This record gives sequence, C-alpha cells and structure tokens, in this order.
Amino acid sequence: MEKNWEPKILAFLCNWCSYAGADLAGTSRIQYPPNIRVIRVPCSGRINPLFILKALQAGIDGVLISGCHPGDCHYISGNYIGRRKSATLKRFLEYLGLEEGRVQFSWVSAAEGGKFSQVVDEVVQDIKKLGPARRFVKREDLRGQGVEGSRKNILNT
Amino acid sequence: MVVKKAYVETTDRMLRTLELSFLDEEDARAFHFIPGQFCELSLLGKGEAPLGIASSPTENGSLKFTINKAGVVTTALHHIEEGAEIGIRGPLGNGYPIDLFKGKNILVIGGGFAFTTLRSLIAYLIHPENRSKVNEITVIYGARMPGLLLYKEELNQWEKRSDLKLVVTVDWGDKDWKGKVGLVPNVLEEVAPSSENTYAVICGPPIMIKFTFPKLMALRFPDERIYTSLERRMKCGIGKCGRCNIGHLYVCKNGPVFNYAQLKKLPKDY
Amino acid sequence: MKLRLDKKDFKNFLQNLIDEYDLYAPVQLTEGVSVFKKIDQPGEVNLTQLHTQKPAKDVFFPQSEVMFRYEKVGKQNQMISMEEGKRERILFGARPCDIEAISIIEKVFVGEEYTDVYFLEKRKKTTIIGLGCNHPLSTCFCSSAGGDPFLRAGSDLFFIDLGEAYFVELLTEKGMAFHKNKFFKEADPKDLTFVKELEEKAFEKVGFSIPVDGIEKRLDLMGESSFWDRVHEKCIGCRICTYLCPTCHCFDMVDEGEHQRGQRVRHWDSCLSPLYSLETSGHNPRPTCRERTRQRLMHKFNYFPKNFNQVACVGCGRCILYCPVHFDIRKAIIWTSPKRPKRYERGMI
Amino acid sequence: MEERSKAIQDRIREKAKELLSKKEVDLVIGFGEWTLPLRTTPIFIRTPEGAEDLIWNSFCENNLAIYLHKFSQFKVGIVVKGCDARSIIALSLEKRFKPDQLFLIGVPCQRMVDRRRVKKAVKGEILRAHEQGDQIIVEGEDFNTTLRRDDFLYPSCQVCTHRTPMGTNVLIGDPVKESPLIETHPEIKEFEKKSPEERWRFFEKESSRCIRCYACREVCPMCYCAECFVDSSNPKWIEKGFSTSDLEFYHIVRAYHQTGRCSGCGACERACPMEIRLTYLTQKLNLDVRELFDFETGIKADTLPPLSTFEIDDRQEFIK
Repeated sequence: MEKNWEPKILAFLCNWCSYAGADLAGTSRIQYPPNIRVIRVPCSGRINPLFILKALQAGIDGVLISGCHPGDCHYISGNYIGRRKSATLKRFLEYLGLEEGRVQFSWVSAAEGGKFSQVVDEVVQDIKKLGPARRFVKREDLRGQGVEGSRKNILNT
Repeated sequence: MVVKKAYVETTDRMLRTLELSFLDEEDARAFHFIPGQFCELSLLGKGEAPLGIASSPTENGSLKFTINKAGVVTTALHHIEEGAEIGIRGPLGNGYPIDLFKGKNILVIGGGFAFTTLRSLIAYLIHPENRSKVNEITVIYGARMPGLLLYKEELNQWEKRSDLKLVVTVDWGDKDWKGKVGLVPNVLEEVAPSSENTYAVICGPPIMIKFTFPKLMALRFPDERIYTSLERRMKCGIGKCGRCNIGHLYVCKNGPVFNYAQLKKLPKDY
Repeated sequence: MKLRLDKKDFKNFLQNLIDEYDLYAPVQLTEGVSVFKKIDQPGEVNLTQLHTQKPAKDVFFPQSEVMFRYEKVGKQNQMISMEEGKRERILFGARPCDIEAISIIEKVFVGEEYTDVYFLEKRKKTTIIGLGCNHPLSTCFCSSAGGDPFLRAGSDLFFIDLGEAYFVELLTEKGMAFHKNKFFKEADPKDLTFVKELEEKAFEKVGFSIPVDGIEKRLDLMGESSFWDRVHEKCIGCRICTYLCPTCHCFDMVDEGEHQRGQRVRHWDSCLSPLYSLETSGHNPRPTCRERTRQRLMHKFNYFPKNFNQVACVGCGRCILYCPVHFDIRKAIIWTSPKRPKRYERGMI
Repeated sequence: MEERSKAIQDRIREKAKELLSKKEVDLVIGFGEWTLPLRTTPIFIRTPEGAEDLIWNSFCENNLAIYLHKFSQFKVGIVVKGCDARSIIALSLEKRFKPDQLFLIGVPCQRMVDRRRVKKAVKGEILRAHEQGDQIIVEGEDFNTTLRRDDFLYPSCQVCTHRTPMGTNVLIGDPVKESPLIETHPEIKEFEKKSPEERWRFFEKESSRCIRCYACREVCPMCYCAECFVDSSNPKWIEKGFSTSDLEFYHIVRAYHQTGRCSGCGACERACPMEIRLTYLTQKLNLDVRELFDFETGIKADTLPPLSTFEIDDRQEFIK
C-alpha cells in the first residue's frame, strides 16, 4: 500500500434526509473525514446499481448510499424499493468476491448530523482496513498512456 | 483543422454551421473535392461522424459543415468553441457527377438539413467560372418551418439572381412567411420543370425522396438523369467496415450519390 | 520441399520459433474452448480442437485493436500512432479454411484505393504454418465452398499430422527460409503414401454435397423471396456466427477514454445487431431480423462474389456448431438450390 | 424414457394440428429435428400438416419463450417445459402479452441432456445419438458408447424443482414428481466457502473469455430492453475494449438485472460459445431472492417480482 494513502469514497445521499443530515453536520461544525465526495440524488431508490459499479470501476475505494429512515421517504416508498435492491446487490457483489464493506448503506435523517459524521467515520475506517480498491478497477495502463515502444509524433489535427 | 466560425442556423437550435480552416497550408492545397462528397469529422474522445461538405470548392480557404445535433459526436460539435481544433478525414465518396451536367439544365430538389451538399453544388454552379457551363438552374428547397431553413442570407441573394430560379417552400408557414407552403413533391408538381435536357438532383429525408421519385417519373425524367445522395450509418468511410452497403455497393465508397437507374437494381435496403 | 518433423522434437521446434518470432497458435482456455494466442511456452500450444472458437483472423484483425492514442497538451492534440512489435510473426496451426479466409479478408482490406495498414502490416510480417485436417467434422463443408481439408494455398509451410511425426511442406519463399531448420528431416517415401491416404479419407468425409456453386446467380433472383421470411424466424440476433466466422470483417470504430487522453479503437461488429445500421436520425434501413439475416447471407453469397468473384464462406462450420438456436447455414444454401427436398418448403430451416 | 417421449411427441403433434386446423393460433412454436446429433431446433409451424415436424426428446434444450417477443403480433401456440412456462409467467407479470394471446402446450420435463458434457465424455466426433430407456447411445466413426442419461444433465436441470409447467392451457403427459437430482445448489455452496480472493479470480477468469457476442443476453426471455445498457452511447456505461473490468461489468449487470426474474432455465450458459459459467451467477441471485423475500420466479401469476415491490419489515441488518 502506498504511504499516506487516503481512500476515495463516493457517497450517494438522498436529497431529503441524508443530504440535509450532511448539511446539518456541516453547520453544526461536526467533524468528519474529508474522504467522501457527495452526489445528491432525489431518493435512495433512485440509485441504479450501474452507478455503484461505474464508481468502483473508475477506482473509487468505497461507495456509501444513504437515504431516509424507513417510513420517512419523501416519495413514500422509494427507500423500501432501494433497500431491496441494496440487499441483493450487496450480497451479489460479495458473492463474486468483492470485499465486504466496499459498498455500504445507511439511514440518516435530516436531523442526524451527528449520525452522519459517525457513519462516514465508520465507512472510512472500514475502507482503510480494506486498502485501495483493486478488484474490478479498470487499469490505467489500458487507457492511453505509457505504452512501451509507441512512437510519439505530434500531429496537428 | 481549426474552427474559424461557428453559428447556429435554425430557430430550433438543432443545426449549427462550422467553418473550418486548415492549420497547414500544404494540407489546404492538397484538399480537392467536388460537391456531394463528405468528410469524417473527428473529435478525440467522442468519435467520428460523416458529414457532407456544405461549402463549394470555389470558396477557397475554408470548409463549411452544417451539423444536426443527433448523436454523441454531433452534440459535441454543437458545443465546440471557435478556435478549437478538430480532425478531418476526407474528402470521401463520389460526389455529384458535375462533368455530366455540362450544357444541361439542372433541377435541384432539397429538403430539410440535407440541403448542405446541395448548397455546395449550387454555390459551385453559380460561381462565375462555372455558371456558363450549365444552362438553367432550378432549385426547389423545402423545410418544415421557415425558422428551419438553412443559409437564409444566401437564399435571399439567390432569389435576386436572374440566372437561377429558386422556389422555397415550408410545410407550415408562420405569420411572417410570404413564400410557398406545401410539401416538396407537391411543389415540384406545381413548378413542373421540363425534363428536357435536364438532370435532377435530390437530397432529403427518405420519405421525401420516396414521394419525389414518382413525381419526377411523371415529369418524364429518365432514371439515369435522377441523382440522389443517400444516407447510411458509416464508420470507416472507405468501404471496409461493411455497414453502409446497399447490395454490393457501399454508400461511402461507391456513393453517396447514385442515380435512380442504379438504385432500381439494388435491394430496397435504404 | 517435403520434410518431416518428429513429434519428440516438436516442443523444441516450437521453443525455437518462440525465441525468434512472435508465435501465435491455438491455446486451450478451458476444456473445449480454444483461441489463437501469443505463445510464451511450447506447452501452451493445444491442437486437440479442430477449430478454435475464435478464428485465425483474430491474429491479423483482432477483436479490439487500438488505432491510435491521443493526449491533450494544452489546446494541442497530440496523437500517438501505434507501433507494431518489431518481431516477425508466425501463425501456427491454422486450418486451411481459416487461412483461405484470411485471403478473403485481405481482398477487402488491401484494396486499390484504400489499404488498411493495420491489417497489412500484420499480414506482411506473418509466416503462416497451416495444419491439415485429418479428421474433418461432420459440419465441415470446405470442399463445397471451394477449399479442401488439405488446401495448401495461403500457407507458407504446411504440416500434416502423421501420428508420431509431422509431414512438413515448404511452399513459399517465406516457407523455404525454414529449410535449414535443424529439426526438419528428409521425408520418408512412406510418409508420402500415408499423406495421400489421409487426404483421400478426409476428402471423402467432407464430400461435395452443399450446392455453393452458382449461389450468387440464384440469390440474384431471390432478393424479395419468401425464403427470407422463413430463414430469420429462429435467429435471435446474437453475434456468435459473425464473430466466430473466419471471413466476417465488419468493424466499428469508437473512441475510448476521456477528454484529456484516450484511444480510438476498432472492434468487430456484426450485421445481426440492430445498432449496426441504425442511423442517428432513428431511421434503420434494416429494421428487423429479416433484413439483418438477409444481409448476412447475401453479403456472403451474393454481394461479396459480385465484388471479389468468390463467396465469403469457407465452410468451416463454426456458425453451425455454436449457434444457440441451431441455425444451419448449409440448409439455407440448399434452400436456394432448385433441387431442395420438398420438406424445406414447409419452413424447416 | 424414449417410449414416454414418443407418446408425448405424438400428443404434441395432435394438439398442434388441432390448434392450427381450427385456426385457434397463427403458429405453433415447438422443437424440430436438427442436422447434428444431441440437438433439436426451434421450429415454427403454420399449417396442420407441418405439425408432423414437431418432436420431443431429451435434447429440447432451448427456452422457446424468447420467440414470444418476436411473434408478439400473433396468436401463438407454444410448447413449454417447466422453465419456459416460468419465464412466460414472469413475462406476463411484466405485461408483455395480451391475455389469451398465448396457448401453452405444457410438457412435464424429463430434464435435458448437456450435449457438451456428452461430447467431452467421448473421444472423437459424435455422429449419431439416440435414447434408449434411461441411456443415451452415442456413435462415432470408431466408437459406440452407452452413457447413463442422468449423469449428463444440464446443471440447471439437476437442481430444477418445477419441471411440470404451470399455467398451461393443456398439459401433455402426467405431472412429474418434483425433486432436485442434487440437493439445492452444491456448486454455489461450495463456491461460497472459498475466499473472496479465490472467488474473484474465478469470476475474472470466466468473464475474461467473453467475446461480447451477447448471446447470453439474446437467448434470455427476460432480456428484452429496447436499449441494453451496453449499447447506450449516452451515457456510455462500458467501453467495449480490452479491459476485463468491462467484461465483468457486463456480466454483473446482465445477471443482476435478472434478480427475481430469472427462471433458472440456463439458456445463457448453453448459448455461450466460450463456455463461460453463467448460471452460477443467476442461481445465486435466485437463492438470495428466495431467502430474503421468499420468492420464486414464475410460480405464482399474481405475485409481483421482488424488486418491484417491498415489505415494511424487509431485512435491513446490513444498513447502518
């Protein structure tokens, strides 16, 4: 593992609860690790498994999906649908051999700034234990750089 | 090549014209084309798209393309800024049979944004150097709405010319529209140009082409004197990648310009 | 020149090739699945399967091939063209049908007007070692398609398995360069008679029963035949037959990567995919499976002969073996013939 | 066995003839003879006389439900096994057919024979094959081997517990006693015991063989999206290039999209020319769905697929 490696974590936060929760954590000046990049989504049920896979493929070390508590969904049942998707996807990825904990889920309400920072803390700790993502990551060297023996000529296009 | 000028053509903002100039003098001199040919414009990271050349060989120094926003590449070409560099591969395809047009009347029928290569042809024919080579030129050009007409300024100039008969029509007019209203095949029937000693050149959406052919037949145009430019999905542009064939001919290499006599022999795969 | 190579020397012979060339030969990926791959160890070569899954065209026209890479430095685009490895290549263990197919692809890619440098460069650098088919499969119909199980054309060297040795023929200039190879010995006169025997047996097995001859003319009259309404019915539009076909050569070009750097790649493409001919306007000139199946068969047996005087099918039988819904191209060929059995009319394709 | 098959075959023909001559259906989709041994092919019968081409044996492996998309404009009679019928029920839950558009001729399935395994069990090419009792006799140029049928069944057939088709209009032959040949899914249980590292390596090795022919997608009755995510250019989910990561991406999503929809027919695995193990993905999802939501695909015609519905008290111990 590289020295000073810090995990990159992508968080999909639902607009109505978790995003507001993260906001609250910020306005209440609760500290949490700066490893997460947030993408705001309308609802945790909006998460397409493709989003998670695409993130992991791009080399994200961990993905956090967070939505409203059961019963609190702004769209009544979005998080219930999302919960089923999450359950099956998590099991499936772990079955295939992706490390447990790369993809994590949480319920954080708009009032739980403290819980949000705690969740992020835990996720970062978990991912740090797992180390940088290797499986499923698309290798950089296949993407147009560092080919041995390729001749460089500058062509004006 | 570098984008010299870029502007939106139509009110729905779906068509944008790019004027490109070569970065290299030598390339510019080496680039010879005839109206009706096309180029593959290439944006790194997005891909290539085949586009008909809208400028005429007589307009030295720059190439003009009018691009319909449809796929990934064309959308990116819509967002490209003036001064940006893009790649170009061409000229490809056969182009309009200009040599055959010598001493003949020319009837140009265009619809929608397929007018680009026809603009190239007309600009070429009305150039002082070439105008004397052909007799009468009649142009019928239709679009869905007045706002969707391409090259409006030029159309105005052409209208004023005495050596060119221009009929512009739209499917639906608006309150400012003073020209014709009607579909291209019907307008063709109305204008009824003589087929004597005349070549017809059609380019437009498949449905327009389909309905224009019978009207031309009725006007007694022989099959060999009806030329049309076809459109297919293309990748390589040089007859290798396989997808644009109609029968044993490749639209990119043997076309895109075919006459009706050729098309009649081919499967109806277009 | 006729030589022999004892099987006990075979490994060393291969090692010798690996030392001097980039060697491509069949490798088994898992039981029953093999492809042509670059060989590092002689032990990897596995000739148990008559046909590899992916044909030998993969060596000259890979499924995915980088055409060039690009990088953006400031506003400038820097293009990096791909350089092929310097070493000469050897294709070993390709069957006559695959080799014939390479010459068919060559007709398209190496033209008068435009030449495909990616293909040509590889083709020029490659010495082809063919391998005769002692036991053709029941799906093979190479003889009917103009080849045969021991066709030498296209090969620089030709191997025939004699059991405990290989019979080796040096056929071209490129092949003759091997005449001093230390593992080759003078061929036995007995070998020649044995080869003759093997050839006759294989010829007999393959036979000439499929009426490929004259199919171009027959299909000329069948452009809108009801045949096409039947033949596509069970096709599900997967790309197996086109990807595994040794003569299919359609490709797609796409850009991969980001704005800053990436590459332009070409991939195999298939006429059976709806996207193949879908225009950006949304119009698809081949909207259903019927047109797409017709395109596949017509391209092979009508359009291609029109352009190149040869059918684009070598009778390897891969499309018959691997079709998930069991489409048999031989039946389609027989259908076009006036001598087809009556029950074909009922739609038994 | 072959006597039973013969009797079934006769009754399938009879039924097809009846349907076609009374014009109750436009066509009958069933199985027909094919040129290679150990195989049959889907055929499409439009005339009563044509019904004579229909056959039934232990090689009727295709899931014919895929053709219902192609013939959606017709009234179709279709020969179905247990798995085909389950696919059809799952599809009708997704409202793919008009009611009464289909006439299902159900055949209790004797489990189908894995032609690849048979092929690997003998040396040389198989030229002829036939069934006799519970044995398959395969002949080649210089061999004649008798194999026990039950040793050469498709993995998906070995674990099948719903061989008698459900929701059929007519059932030909008596329902069979339902029980798997091997208890649950030994392969999956075995696989789960391995370390994540090993499991990933296996998955990587399998998917790296993929040649992107998408046959697994095309043969699947449940894969009918107008635009598959792999074909989408905007957004571009995967690149078609060299990286195994892209192939893994495809196989994960293809399988995962079948969650709660897969009937476990195994058509994807049979179609793959590179012999990639695919059912170990879908079977796992089926097991999960059974465990988590107590759902089996295509058993009940009125229960929504698990991912389009929910229960308030679904399991959520994995959520923080």
